[in-house]
Amino acid sequence: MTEPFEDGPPRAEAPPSLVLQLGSWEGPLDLLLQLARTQKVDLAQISILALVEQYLAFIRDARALSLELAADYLVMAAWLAYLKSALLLPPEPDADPDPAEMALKLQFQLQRLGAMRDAGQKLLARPQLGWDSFRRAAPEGLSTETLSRFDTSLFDLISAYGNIQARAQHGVHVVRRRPVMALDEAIERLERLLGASLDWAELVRYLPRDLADESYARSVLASSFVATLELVRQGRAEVSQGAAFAPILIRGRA
Amino acid sequence: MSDTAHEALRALEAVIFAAEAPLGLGELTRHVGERGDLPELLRQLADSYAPRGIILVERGGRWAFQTAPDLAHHLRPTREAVRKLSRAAVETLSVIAYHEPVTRPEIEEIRGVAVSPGTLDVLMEAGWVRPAGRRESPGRPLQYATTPGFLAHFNLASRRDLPGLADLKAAGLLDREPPRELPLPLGGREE
Amino acid sequence: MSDTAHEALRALEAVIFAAEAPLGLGELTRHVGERGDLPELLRQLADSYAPRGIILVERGGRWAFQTAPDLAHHLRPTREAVRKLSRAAVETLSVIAYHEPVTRPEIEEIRGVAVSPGTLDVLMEAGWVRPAGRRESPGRPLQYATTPGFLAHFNLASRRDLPGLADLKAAGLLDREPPRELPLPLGGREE
Repeated sequence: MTEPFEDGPPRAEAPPSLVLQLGSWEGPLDLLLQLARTQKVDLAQISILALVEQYLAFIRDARALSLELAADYLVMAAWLAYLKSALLLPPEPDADPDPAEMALKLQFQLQRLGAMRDAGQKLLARPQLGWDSFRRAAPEGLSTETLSRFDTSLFDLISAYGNIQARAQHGVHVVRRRPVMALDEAIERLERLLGASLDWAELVRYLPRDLADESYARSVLASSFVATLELVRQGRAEVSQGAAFAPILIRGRA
Repeated sequence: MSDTAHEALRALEAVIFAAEAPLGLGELTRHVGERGDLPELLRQLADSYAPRGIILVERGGRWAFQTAPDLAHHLRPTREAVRKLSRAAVETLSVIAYHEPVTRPEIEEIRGVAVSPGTLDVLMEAGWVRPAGRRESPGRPLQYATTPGFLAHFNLASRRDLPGLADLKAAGLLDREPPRELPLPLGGREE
Repeated sequence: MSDTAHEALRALEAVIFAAEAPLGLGELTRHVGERGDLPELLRQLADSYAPRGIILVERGGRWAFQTAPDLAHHLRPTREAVRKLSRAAVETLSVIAYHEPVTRPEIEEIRGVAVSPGTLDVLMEAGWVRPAGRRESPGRPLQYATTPGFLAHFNLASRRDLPGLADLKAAGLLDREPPRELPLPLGGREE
């Protein structure tokens, strides 16, 4: 073995005796519980003083190795150091909080966490549905069919009919027919008359004469003018006007 | 029964029970292993379930549990629910009762609003209205009329027992203002 | 056994068999009607199934058929169906099950670390934990409790069957309040 690096790069010296596995603890209470369990006694009989010593030693070693410790580990260490000194001092009757009581409470918390951890393992050890026992994969399912029964009285029926009739009486509104010449009619009429004449002529010459109803005469004029524009658009007529308000002249196109 | 046969039956019933679909002999063997005369075991299992509410059945060489057919009414019990007819439905019913046989366009003309498709369905579901042939007029529209169930429900001996318009007027049912909450027939569609 | 009792048992087993989820006494009565002493009938039915490969079980006051646990090797799917729960999730689940209803700060106090966001989600997604109303105390914190699905999954007839529950209770380890307010500096974050 002359090659210095044959077995890989040189390693740092192994840490003394304590194996530090920071990151595998879920917080200081978890670490305390693991340390307590190394005492191999019932958690109810645990020596809090010994446990505090272990925790403080652990923290000391971690710091000696320059391992980064989360703040809460250090807070716990400070608190436990205080508890330790309080426990070692001769008992003081008026101490508040009472260190013995604080130790008991820490013990209670460790016991409780330990109990929950064990309970979780016992739960997982139970036969589980979908692994140890199985339900039906495709049950038909249950349902309740609802039959409807309609509850309507004869009074409901006849008063509904009364309402309809009442509505009809109140609500009749007849729009009186107004005398108009529809656009379709005007186009059809103008087209027929223009077909025979290729000479310019005034639009009014093509309108029906002797219209007694004034409003109908206006409708006829308006519809015929629009009909003229439509025929021009279709290329079947030409329209001309010399000046504003001058007579409108039209003629057909072959 | 021998212990092995008993264990084979237990395995079979568990496998058939938990399966997603009926299982054939091949699949059963794959799950429970070689257990001797499988068809005979399945026959025994079916016999042991015969008097129960769950039975083991064979369908085309595949086995499955199902509920006994005579118990179906427990799985789908019926419950009666009292429902109110909508005003549109009551009005439509009254128009049919007074004018039958009547077509849908006629109902709409009399009511002044369109009849939505659901309305006639509800009346037919209630058993009060039936289709009554087609009118021999352009488009041959379907006509509607009331049923004997309608007369029975409203305690009418015949449609002639319905109060006439004069009776309605005398009873004050024609002069009443329409109910305040009556929706305006905007756009012509009901509700 | 009388014919009526026999018919009641048949109806019960058919209804429980066809149901999509375990059924409580109310649902059972709605489907099979009034049949006298329903709990006693269910006990008889469970007894008659006890030696079979299918058993009738009570889970949190609800009844269901499932396969006998000792037959799992015939049924177990080849793929790993049970997802591994993290240690934090298992512990949180047991804290909730043994202390319910319990608030998140209480869970954190018992475990000595904050509950990371994923943990409760996973338990609720599995259908084992549900929010269970707010505690009437300052801040009205939300409480959590287990579901019937939790009891069903772990094959527990009721919360009384939680492993070691009586001992923990006797030792005072399930008391909501520790003997007195504890000035322990906790509050780390779980991994």
